[in-house]
Amino acid sequence: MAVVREITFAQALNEALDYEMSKDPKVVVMGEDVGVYGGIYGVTAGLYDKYGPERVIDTPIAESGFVGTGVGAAATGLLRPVVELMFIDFLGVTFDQIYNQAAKMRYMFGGKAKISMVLRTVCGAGFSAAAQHSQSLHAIFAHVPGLKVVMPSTPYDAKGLLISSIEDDDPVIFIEHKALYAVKGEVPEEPYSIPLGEADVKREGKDVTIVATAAMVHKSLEVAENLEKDGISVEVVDPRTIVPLDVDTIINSIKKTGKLVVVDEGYPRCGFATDVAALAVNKAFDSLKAPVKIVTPPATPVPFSPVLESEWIPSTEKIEKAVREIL
Amino acid sequence: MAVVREITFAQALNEALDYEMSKDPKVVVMGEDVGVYGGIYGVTAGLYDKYGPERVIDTPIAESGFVGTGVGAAATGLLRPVVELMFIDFLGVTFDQIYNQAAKMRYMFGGKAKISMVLRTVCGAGFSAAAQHSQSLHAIFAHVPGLKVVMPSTPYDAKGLLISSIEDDDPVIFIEHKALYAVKGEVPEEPYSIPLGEADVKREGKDVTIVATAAMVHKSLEVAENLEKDGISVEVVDPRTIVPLDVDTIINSIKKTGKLVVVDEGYPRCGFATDVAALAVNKAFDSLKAPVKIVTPPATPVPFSPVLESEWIPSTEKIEKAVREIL
Amino acid sequence: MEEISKEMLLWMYEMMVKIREHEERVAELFAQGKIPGFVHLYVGEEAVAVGVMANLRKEDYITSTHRGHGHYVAKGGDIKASMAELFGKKTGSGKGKGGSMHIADLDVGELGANGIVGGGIPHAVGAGLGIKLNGLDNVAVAFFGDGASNQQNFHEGINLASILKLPVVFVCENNQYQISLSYDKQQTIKSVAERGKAYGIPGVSVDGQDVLAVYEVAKEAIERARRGEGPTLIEAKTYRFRGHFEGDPQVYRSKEEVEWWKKNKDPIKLFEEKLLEKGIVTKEELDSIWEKVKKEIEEAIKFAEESPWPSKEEVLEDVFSTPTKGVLVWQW
Amino acid sequence: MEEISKEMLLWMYEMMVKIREHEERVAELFAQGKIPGFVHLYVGEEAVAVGVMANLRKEDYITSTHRGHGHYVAKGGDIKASMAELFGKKTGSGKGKGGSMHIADLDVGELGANGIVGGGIPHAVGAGLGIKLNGLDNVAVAFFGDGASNQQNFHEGINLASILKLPVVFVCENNQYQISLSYDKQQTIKSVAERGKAYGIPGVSVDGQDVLAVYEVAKEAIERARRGEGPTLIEAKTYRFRGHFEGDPQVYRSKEEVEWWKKNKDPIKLFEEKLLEKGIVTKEELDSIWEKVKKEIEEAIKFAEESPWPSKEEVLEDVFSTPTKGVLVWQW
Ligand SMILES: Cc1ncc(C[n+]2csc(CCOP(=O)(O)OP(=O)(O)O)c2C)c(N)n1
Ligand SMILES: Cc1ncc(C[n+]2csc(CCOP(=O)(O)OP(=O)(O)O)c2C)c(N)n1
Ligand SMILES: [Mg+2]
Ligand SMILES: [Mg+2]
Repeated sequence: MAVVREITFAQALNEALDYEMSKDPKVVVMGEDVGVYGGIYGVTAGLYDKYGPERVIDTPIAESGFVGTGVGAAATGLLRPVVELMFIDFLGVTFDQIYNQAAKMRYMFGGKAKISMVLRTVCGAGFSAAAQHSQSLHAIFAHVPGLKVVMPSTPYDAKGLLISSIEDDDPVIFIEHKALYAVKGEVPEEPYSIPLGEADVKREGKDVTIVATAAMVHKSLEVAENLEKDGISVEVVDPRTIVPLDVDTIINSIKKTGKLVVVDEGYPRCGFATDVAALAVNKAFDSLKAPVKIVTPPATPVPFSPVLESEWIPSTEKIEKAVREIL
Repeated sequence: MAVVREITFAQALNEALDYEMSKDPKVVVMGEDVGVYGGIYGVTAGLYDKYGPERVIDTPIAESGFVGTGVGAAATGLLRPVVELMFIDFLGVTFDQIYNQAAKMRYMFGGKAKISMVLRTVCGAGFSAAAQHSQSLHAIFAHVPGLKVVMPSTPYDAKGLLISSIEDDDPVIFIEHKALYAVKGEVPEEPYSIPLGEADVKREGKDVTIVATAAMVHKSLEVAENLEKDGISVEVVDPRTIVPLDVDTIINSIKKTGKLVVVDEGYPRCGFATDVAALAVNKAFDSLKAPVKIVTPPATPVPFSPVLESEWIPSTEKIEKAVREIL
Repeated sequence: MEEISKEMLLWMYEMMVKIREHEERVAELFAQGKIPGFVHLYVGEEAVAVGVMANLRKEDYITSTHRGHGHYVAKGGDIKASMAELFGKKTGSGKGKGGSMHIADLDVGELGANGIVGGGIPHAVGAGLGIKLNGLDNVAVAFFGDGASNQQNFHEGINLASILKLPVVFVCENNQYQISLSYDKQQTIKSVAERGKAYGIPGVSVDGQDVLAVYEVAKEAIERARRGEGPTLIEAKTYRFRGHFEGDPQVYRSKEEVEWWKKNKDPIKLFEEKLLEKGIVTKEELDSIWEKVKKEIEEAIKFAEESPWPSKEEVLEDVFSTPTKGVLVWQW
Repeated sequence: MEEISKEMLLWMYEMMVKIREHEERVAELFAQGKIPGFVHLYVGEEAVAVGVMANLRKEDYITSTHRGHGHYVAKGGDIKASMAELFGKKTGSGKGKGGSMHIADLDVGELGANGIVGGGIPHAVGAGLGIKLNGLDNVAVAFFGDGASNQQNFHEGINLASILKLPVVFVCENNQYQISLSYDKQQTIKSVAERGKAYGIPGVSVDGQDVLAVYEVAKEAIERARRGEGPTLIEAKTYRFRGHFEGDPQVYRSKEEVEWWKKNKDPIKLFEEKLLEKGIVTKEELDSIWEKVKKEIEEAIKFAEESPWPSKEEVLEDVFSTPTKGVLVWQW
């Protein structure tokens, strides 16, 4: 019986990329420092040596240009680009190519275009990288119809979801939280895929549902474990993909527990947390036994100083407090 | 006794611009076709002749460049730019200058910068302008902390809110729905200001609260009038500013009626409608007597064909249906 | 001109006429309220699309603009499908979802008009990358306006094509206006072609009203690209005979200026004169081309008029291509 | 050199030393874990900031980059405030909210470092517009890297400054790398200065390791701007002696290359040699400058170390400047 290896989140992603590149010559990787450097977080390490500069393309700082290049290449069907946006915070210099071009082409052309492109990018606070390198902007992508938005929380999910994303014929925004890169977990060596649109109940429980994303899944699990000692049973649902969203799994959990806390590192206004709360009050109103609690950062930019940043990021204390308030 | 004039929404905006330019030489207008052409919707008409090419600047197609120019000019305190982005749909080519620069500078610099800049822009469907010229993207601006977001529905509000916005020391995104430009209403000749962050109850009622924005305010009022014939009393709340949001007025209305329908032309996921729904289930849970209903377009790009577009835009029928479902 | 086959010369003439006739009829249909939305017509600029496209194969790619009908027609796009699209009909190239600003015909390498100025430029670069990595000898041509040459995608796109040495030709249609802003207020240089120097690629300016001149310049650039020698920037000086969009009051230019161009620089008239002068064709041959083209356009209009509207349910279709578990369309 | 006053020469020397000393100490403090986040150091590039800033007044504006400490110091920014900011302390220039990538000192016209490559370029254009419309004779200088010159704001910003004839000088610090991508893989031209041609403005390339050469070139450009003759693009060829950020493994360049630059092209050493050779200063004078600067830096560090942390509540402050009715900060 094979023992399943433990590898990091970053290694799991690297395996998915390597597998797809080895399988399909149309898959190319582009972005800043993805080649010789191997990606500033090491996710593309080794690919340049293995697949060469034609398929692992180091680009100048021209995000609109190279994301648009990916879109055009995908539209022709000649390539399946995996484009890296070094930080999600940089979406502002290339956003048009994402939400007006990649996201809308298929619809505008009456279903005749396939934009098989993945935009890999990095989100998250916790490293004193300050206001322009620490954001979690998944809600902006999710707002715009036409994009699939993936946000894994474990190495296992990361590998399976990245394989699915690259094989998907629609534009996928694949968001990696920087605090997760070093997290280790069991990951099979062979390739496998996890369908987009399937949430994962990371922990079953019956008193309250926590819906949490990316790094917040781990904090929520920690809180759930703590609360178990007090006899409180918390269910933790990880949507894994923001679009499509597995509404059934979320609603079923709320119907079971009657209580909902949403934990998300995105900004609070018009964010993913409000999205789930609205879903609950629209689709599970009769089951709800308490106000929906939302745990997000405050509506401020991300501060630099560690003292301020740790106050800004949703903490296990704040999550626990929110759960207790509606028990 | 003076009879109050009726003028259009576009004229009301023009008066506000003219007043501010005449009062404060630091106020300048920049954008594409704002000069000789008077703005493609005529909002800046006459300003070029009155204030000249130095203060009414026709720019090349370089939105990131000229929005950034506005940000820099505001940061020095030497000017108070009113920058026009011809369609809100174009935010993608200049978004970085808005959400990473204008919105965050004050915070990042520890409160030492004042970015007194208004970005005027045009939203809304209904003219077969298709997927890249018909969007309502206010939620994206509202998501990002540091921006004030204004969305008037009447000529009166338009003038008072634009004056407040130009006099405000923070970056303001001022969003004008194209279906409203020709709408007429009573507007005093003298200047006046409406504080940012004050909702307006456009119609009082007791059975159900509709929170609606921009053009949807008018449709909601139409529905309210219709329903009155059946003895149903609808309260219509127009937030007027998305950020800051007048939570008190909204929550008080929900507490009174116990029922909420949110009507918004923005996309459904992570939008302003979910934002208000989440607010309700968090802050007025005990008063809620029914599921919160949301009336928005579907999660698709805006279609071109009039047949499809009129299905896409929230209709009075759909609003009425939503209200009746929770009565 | 001597080296160009009569067949090709007639093809160029026919295409220019087809674009002209297409646009004049669209203007009428728009005025009659049959075509909704924004339309930006290509009248006066026909020689640019045609002179370039005369050098392209079906397998080559182009990216177009808001002023895209001419590119579509000249690249061989199905004009029934595009006409139906302009009307918003179900049989349209985009099933009525796109309209004038989003017409595309992927089957002939037309990667789409674009409502975002400059938005299509990097798509041509992407097509060029695909061509190169697949070892093909096709090319991609990006069309865009003078206004677009001040936009980010011009800069970022051309630089990328230059460093990656991609088979892409950048064709700037300098019609001297960005809506109301004249070219001399957009740039302090005399020709967009000068910007080639910024990217280490050839920059050539050509009279965009002379289809043969455009043809020659494009031929060289396209052959260069096919040989793997990298991109070229072409500026074609041209002029739009109509408003920026239909309904434009055109306060920013004089009637005289417009009339001068129509009288002295009509690309079809100029080409016609040349063809007749050199005795390559007869007036009758040209007339029969006009007749043929008119018939074609009328058939397309008839097709569009008679086509059904899309059904309301279709609004929800064509967002994603792959079936996925979970909610794709939010339904409250 | 002869026309430059001794006072100015010593100012230049002192500023270069101050930047060097600042950066070396920051590197140590970062390694010790006292400075969190990302830091991008300016060691090796000192002559660029100093040669330019020697021509500026307090009322002139600059915009800076992620590699911004040198600009801040040379523009006369308060280094106690910036050092405290690097530590994340309450007394920092940004009250601990910004950190290295967002240091600013508006009191001396330093409009801010920037975490977005190219992000600050249009801000300098805006400052130039403000200067011009207010009838002042100040200037604005945008600093940015070679990598930034491929980014949208370079293109859009410079073109705007050119057509509006604004008093802005664009200074490209071509340190030959964009993180790992060498300059020859970013562009097919030999110098960023060639891009001036695309905007009809002068483009000048200068040895960025020679502070006097930078001074002369900047002087001309800045005087030109003050006279209302419009913008100039300067490329200063330079080199960063340390990694892109602290902690960079630098796999993309050889140790030998770095050593060659340190040995042969250290801007401080080169200037020192010149000053001594011409007999303008004595070794003792220079030594005393080092002493003075070291003391200053140590004082700033002491100030930073002893300063209090911000309080947690401060996270909610400084988002907006004007009091407003309604909810500014969402509280669930
Ligand atoms: C990014 C962007 N900015 C502004 C517009 C509005 N707009 C549409 S066409 C146009 C002028 C385009 O000028 P040019 O590129 O010269 O093309 P032309 O219309 O002359 O063919 C403008 C400003 C747009 N569609 N996209
Ligand atoms: C728009 C954007 N893209 C990418 C980055 C990530 N990044 C930070 S610095 C840098 C390299 C900048 O190179 P250059 O402009 O030459 O400046 P240098 O670091 O060499 O001083 C990159 C790619 C960023 N901060 N902003
Ligand atoms: Mg033009
Ligand atoms: Mg560099």
